[in-house]
Amino acid sequence: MIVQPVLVVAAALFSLGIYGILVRRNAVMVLLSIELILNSVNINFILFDTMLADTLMQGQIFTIFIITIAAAEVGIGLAIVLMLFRNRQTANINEFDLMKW
Amino acid sequence: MELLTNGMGLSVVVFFPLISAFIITLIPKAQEQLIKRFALVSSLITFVLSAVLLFQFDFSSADKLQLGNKISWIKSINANYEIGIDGISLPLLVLSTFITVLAIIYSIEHLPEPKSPKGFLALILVLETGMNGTFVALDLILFFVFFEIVLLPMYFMIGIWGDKTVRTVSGFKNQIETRLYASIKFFVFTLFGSAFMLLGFLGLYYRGNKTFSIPELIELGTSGAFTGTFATLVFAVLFLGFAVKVPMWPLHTWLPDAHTAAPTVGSVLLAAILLKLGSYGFVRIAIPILPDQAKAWAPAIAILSAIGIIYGSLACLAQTDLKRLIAFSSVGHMGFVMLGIASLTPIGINAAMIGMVAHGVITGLLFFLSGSMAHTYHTRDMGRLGGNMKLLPKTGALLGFTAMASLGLPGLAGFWGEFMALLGAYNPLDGLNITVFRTSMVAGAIGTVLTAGYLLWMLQRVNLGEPSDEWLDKDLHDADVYELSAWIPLVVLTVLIGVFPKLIFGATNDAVIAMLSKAFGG
Amino acid sequence: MVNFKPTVFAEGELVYTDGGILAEYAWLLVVLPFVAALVITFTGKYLPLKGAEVALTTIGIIFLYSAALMYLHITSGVVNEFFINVGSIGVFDIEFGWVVDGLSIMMYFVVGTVALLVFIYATNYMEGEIRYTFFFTSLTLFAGSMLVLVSSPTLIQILIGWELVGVCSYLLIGHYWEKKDNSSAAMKAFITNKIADVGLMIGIIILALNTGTLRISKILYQSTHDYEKLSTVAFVAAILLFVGAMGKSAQFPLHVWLPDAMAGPTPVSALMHAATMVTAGVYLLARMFPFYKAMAPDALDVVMLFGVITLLAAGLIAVVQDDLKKVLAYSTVSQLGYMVAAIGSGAYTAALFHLWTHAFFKALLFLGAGSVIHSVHSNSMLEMGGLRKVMPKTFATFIIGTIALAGLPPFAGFFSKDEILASFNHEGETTFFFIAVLGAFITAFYMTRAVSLTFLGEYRGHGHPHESHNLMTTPLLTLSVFAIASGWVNIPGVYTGFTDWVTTRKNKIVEYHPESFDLFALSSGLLAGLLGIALGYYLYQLQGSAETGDNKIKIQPIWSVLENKYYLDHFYFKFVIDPVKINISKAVDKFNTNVIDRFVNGFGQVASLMGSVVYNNFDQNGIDKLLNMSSTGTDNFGGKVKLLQTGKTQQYLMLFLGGVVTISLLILFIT
Amino acid sequence: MEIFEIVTYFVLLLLVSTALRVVTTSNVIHAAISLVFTLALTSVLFLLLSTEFVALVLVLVYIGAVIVLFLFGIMITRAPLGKNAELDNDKNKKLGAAIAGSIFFLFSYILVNGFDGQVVVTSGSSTELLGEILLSRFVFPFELVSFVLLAALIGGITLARKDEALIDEDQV
Repeated sequence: MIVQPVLVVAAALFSLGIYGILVRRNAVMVLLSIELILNSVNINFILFDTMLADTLMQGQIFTIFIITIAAAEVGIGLAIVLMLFRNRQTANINEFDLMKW
Repeated sequence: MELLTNGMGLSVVVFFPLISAFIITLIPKAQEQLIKRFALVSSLITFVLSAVLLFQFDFSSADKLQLGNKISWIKSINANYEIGIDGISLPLLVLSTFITVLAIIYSIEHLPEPKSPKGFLALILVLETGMNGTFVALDLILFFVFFEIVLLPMYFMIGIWGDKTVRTVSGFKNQIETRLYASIKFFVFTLFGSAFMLLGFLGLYYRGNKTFSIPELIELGTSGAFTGTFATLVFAVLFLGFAVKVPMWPLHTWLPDAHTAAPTVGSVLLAAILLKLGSYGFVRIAIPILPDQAKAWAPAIAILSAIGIIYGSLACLAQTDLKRLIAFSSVGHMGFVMLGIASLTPIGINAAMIGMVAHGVITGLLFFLSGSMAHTYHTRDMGRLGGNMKLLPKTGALLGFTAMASLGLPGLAGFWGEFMALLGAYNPLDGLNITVFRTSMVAGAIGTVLTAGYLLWMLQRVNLGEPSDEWLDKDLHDADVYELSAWIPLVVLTVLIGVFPKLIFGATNDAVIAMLSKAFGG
Repeated sequence: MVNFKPTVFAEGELVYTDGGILAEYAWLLVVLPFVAALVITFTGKYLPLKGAEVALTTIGIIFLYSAALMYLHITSGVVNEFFINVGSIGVFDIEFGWVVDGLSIMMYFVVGTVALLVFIYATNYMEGEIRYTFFFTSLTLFAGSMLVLVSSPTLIQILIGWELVGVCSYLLIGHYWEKKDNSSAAMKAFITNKIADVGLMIGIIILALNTGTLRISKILYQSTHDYEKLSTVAFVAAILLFVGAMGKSAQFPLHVWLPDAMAGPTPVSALMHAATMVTAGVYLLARMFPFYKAMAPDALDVVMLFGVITLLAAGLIAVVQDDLKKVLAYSTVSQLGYMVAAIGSGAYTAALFHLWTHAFFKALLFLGAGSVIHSVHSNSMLEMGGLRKVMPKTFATFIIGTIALAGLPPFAGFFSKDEILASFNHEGETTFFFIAVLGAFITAFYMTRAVSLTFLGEYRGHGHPHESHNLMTTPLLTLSVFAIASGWVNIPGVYTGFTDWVTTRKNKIVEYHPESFDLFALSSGLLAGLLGIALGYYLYQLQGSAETGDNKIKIQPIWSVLENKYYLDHFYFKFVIDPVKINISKAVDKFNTNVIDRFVNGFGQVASLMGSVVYNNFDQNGIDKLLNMSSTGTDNFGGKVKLLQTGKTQQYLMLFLGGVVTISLLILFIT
Repeated sequence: MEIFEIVTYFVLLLLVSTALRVVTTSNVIHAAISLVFTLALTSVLFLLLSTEFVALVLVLVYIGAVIVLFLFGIMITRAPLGKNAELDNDKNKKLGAAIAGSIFFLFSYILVNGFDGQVVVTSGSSTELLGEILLSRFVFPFELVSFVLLAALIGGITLARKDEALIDEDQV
């Protein structure tokens, strides 16, 4: 199996994630896009792991860790969004501009 | 006990106050009682430790440096952490830790405005580190560091807790707050001197095999390594550095201002210990390292001392400010110390040593008393005071006692310094100009009369007579238990040293003789 | 069992004993008063007699101890000295200690006796006075300091006792310090003594450094064995020591403090003038007598000269005084002149003998005067008169004292004065002999005058005088016994025990002892005394009354000169004290602030001026402008850039990623 | 072209299109559902690469847990269900697209150039080995991660928990 198409797809997933982060207004949607980015990274890890036939299987192990961390991240992220929503009655990240000059 | 003798004990005596000061800064400001208790306990521990060292000290070989250690410190310039004490530094070290305890006891209830025990007590402890360090340092750089550490706390003490009255200063158009003028003058004056001193140290370093170690430099100096113009210049700058601190006439003018402006405890420490750093420097560094130069300069030092004695006493007669009077009296008393040093004889330098301790105890007490009185009366103007014996009998009685001690009453500590200094000056080291020294001795003897004159006049104006009407309806508080517990030990010490001078001579005599025989041979 | 029996020693021609345990514990004499003073200070106020009992007990013990020593000495001659090393300085040993020999035992006894009686007297005299307890503290210290002085085996301890006595006198003279006059008198006493002490101090320094020791006995040994190093400085040292003695023993012209010292309570005056303080100078000269005799005979002439001047000058002033105590004070100065002159003439025993008798009768006179003053409440004799009727005991004892002072036999003063005159005669000092005789005449005259003005005639005062309490009259009576009998211990040809007492010393005393009465001296002295009394009685009783007597002898301008005490005080104040206190000290202070300080401040000013030049021209307009410009630029730029700070995370991210992408693309395709 | 490869390309194509839908759809629920598909397809891809354990984990963790979380999040934040024109920030769209496109271009360019002609040879199941390695060599990070999860758990609860008082107010 040729690796290039898979890599391109992973890059596409990454770019789409970036696009989502930049464009989406809803904070939940932004988190969703971050999952896309993580996923693209996972694909790359698995691909390279298989390709290099690493005896330590570090690619797979990293992927497992990433998935775990991603789960944690989502938990916390959503909780934060929830708090924000509760305080501001909106999940629109454009309205969270407390750091304005 | 091993720990005490290998330098650890000395190091703890030096640095324990610093650590305590640091810990004090960590205690919240609101917990004043804790801060005070902590400061007191840590100063007491330091004192007890120094007393333990006193017992560890081998008096039978007081001429040797003991309880010390040498650890490499700054390798690149061969500066070592070299410490140790001998009979010359031991009394001063113990005096320093002792006076600090008393200063802190006094501060517990009598903090100057603005009251801030945290800063004040921490500064006292930092000051103690500087003072103790100077007395144990045997490395020029270490000595210099400690010598300079002392400046900072004192600067802040005067500048923050000092006298806030506004006064005119000759030569300046604008009126200045006394404390600001005094603190800056003190700082700049001493820094001016010590900057030159550092130059001298560096000169010795480069000429003397690149070492800063005082014992090694003494070996070099006595074997004739420093000669000619170089040595003259080095002695001159060392003289400048130490003479400012002593202070010798005419470099004394920072002293009255600093003393007058400083808070009570500040002036006590200033008089009791800080002035001794200068004269100690002469005995520890300038004379043993550069004996020939010391001999060449001795007549000049003697003359300046004699001038200082007479001049200080006369200036005292003109003062109307109580604290300023006592400050000027320091000029006179330190003149005796320097006269003793200038004679370069065992008698003279022993006299200087006991004179230093005695001056520390007595003038310290005088400043305690005058500060407390200034606090009670809110004035230091002797024209307004009077009848103190009636208003504050305890303080007055102590003031009378201390004034007597200060004027050199035999049987009290002050006598030995004065009398022995004159004794030393009569027969200075062989080869010194006898006429100069005998003239200085007569001047010093006349100075004792003037000293008696101004102190008794001060007593008459402050202590005796009927109190003026302005005090009658005022509620004046006599010395409380904190003040008394800070003062009584000094009174006891004054009597003890006066009756039994061996307390000091026992330590200093051998060391002084050894130092001089090394420097001048035989 | 304690062994009191002393061991007998023989050293050269002298045979003496070491005094045994009594001598060994003689330090108690010195230490006890100081302990007592401490006890009184801290517990006195709570005791029933306000501390007086402690003082009395102490001084009682001292009296008994000294009496015991005296007895031992009379029976078996004690000479011993003890040393305690209190520190070594260079090669010098600083030693304290106590000496037990004839001279010191005599002094112990005098101090002990007079002090005991004065203390008893003072308990009543000072009753109800301010600072009663403190008075007894100082009085005890005073006695103690004198004992320190007379017990001293080393010069340094002499100096210590010397100045301690001075301080105690300061405390006692200034007892009523609420009045400025009194504190000034105290100061005057202290400072005058301090001036003299400079002499003593330098003298001691010279002696110590040239002999290498501070022990008196060693110095005296060296001086009698022609120690060469000493001979060159002996004269100077001797004169300097004498200057010290002049201060304490109130010799002309340093006597000015003594009459002013009358500002203190009368018991103080009695103690000071009889046993302590003023005798110190004589004691010092006596102690150092072998040195003077052997090494500095020239100095002895100077001593004699000053002594004679003093005895005459002070006696003359005494004539014109109206203050009873001042008459006695000048009389003391005059009598001290006798003692000093006697030492100067080489009559060691005579001087000490006069010291001995004088101590008793002068204490008697002072205490009598105190009794009078206590009842009349005035010092001025012009407000007294006729007191013989109301105060018979005081009168009787005062008369005894007067006769003793005037030198009529068989009273004490007769024998001692006669011995002094005899030694003048023996030494061939004819002029001085006659001056001394004249002095005796004057003494008798002014004492008669004083008695007349005080006790005879009619009462001129306002109060109601009364006889004093028994506590005051008992010491008077006791002292009158001494005033009569103390002279009998040294009657030439009959019993000369006193000579043996005081010459029993470690160092041999070489002097002239009259073996029998010198009839010429005796008759001229007696005649002078009688004439003086007769003239006084004639002027103040027969010719006129006590009131008018003075007018007969008011011969101007001598009277004014005497009344102004030879203008000596004026001279001191105008030319010494005021210039130093006011002009010179002010000048020094001005110099300090206007020259030195200005110089220092000038440094500061120059520095600040240079600073301002550098600051204004270089710093502010140069570097700072640049800096300021950069800061304004930054400010403007930031004002614009801050607009980017929208707080919107997406925008930030966008910018960030845009940057990253741009840079990456650039790296990728341009490099 | 073998069937295996055809399947792979097909999966990849689907993967991109579902991902595209995740970020472009204007319906929140659709986006979430699309993500489910994206992940599922990723899992398939992993299976194709014979890393079945990771594939399984992905399904279990992501689809089973994370997506559910997301759906909860969407509902609690009251995102408007159904089509919502305001879901996207139109101002950012062009720039975002440009940046995303550039990144895609950048990555693809580098990766395609860097891995030209490389192939993957799958070598069958490796789960047993993976388990051994994970619990021996990587046991410490493994434990560490469990702590991270615990922390996240506690953090999430703390953050999301309502104050008692607030609950009462809401109910009123």
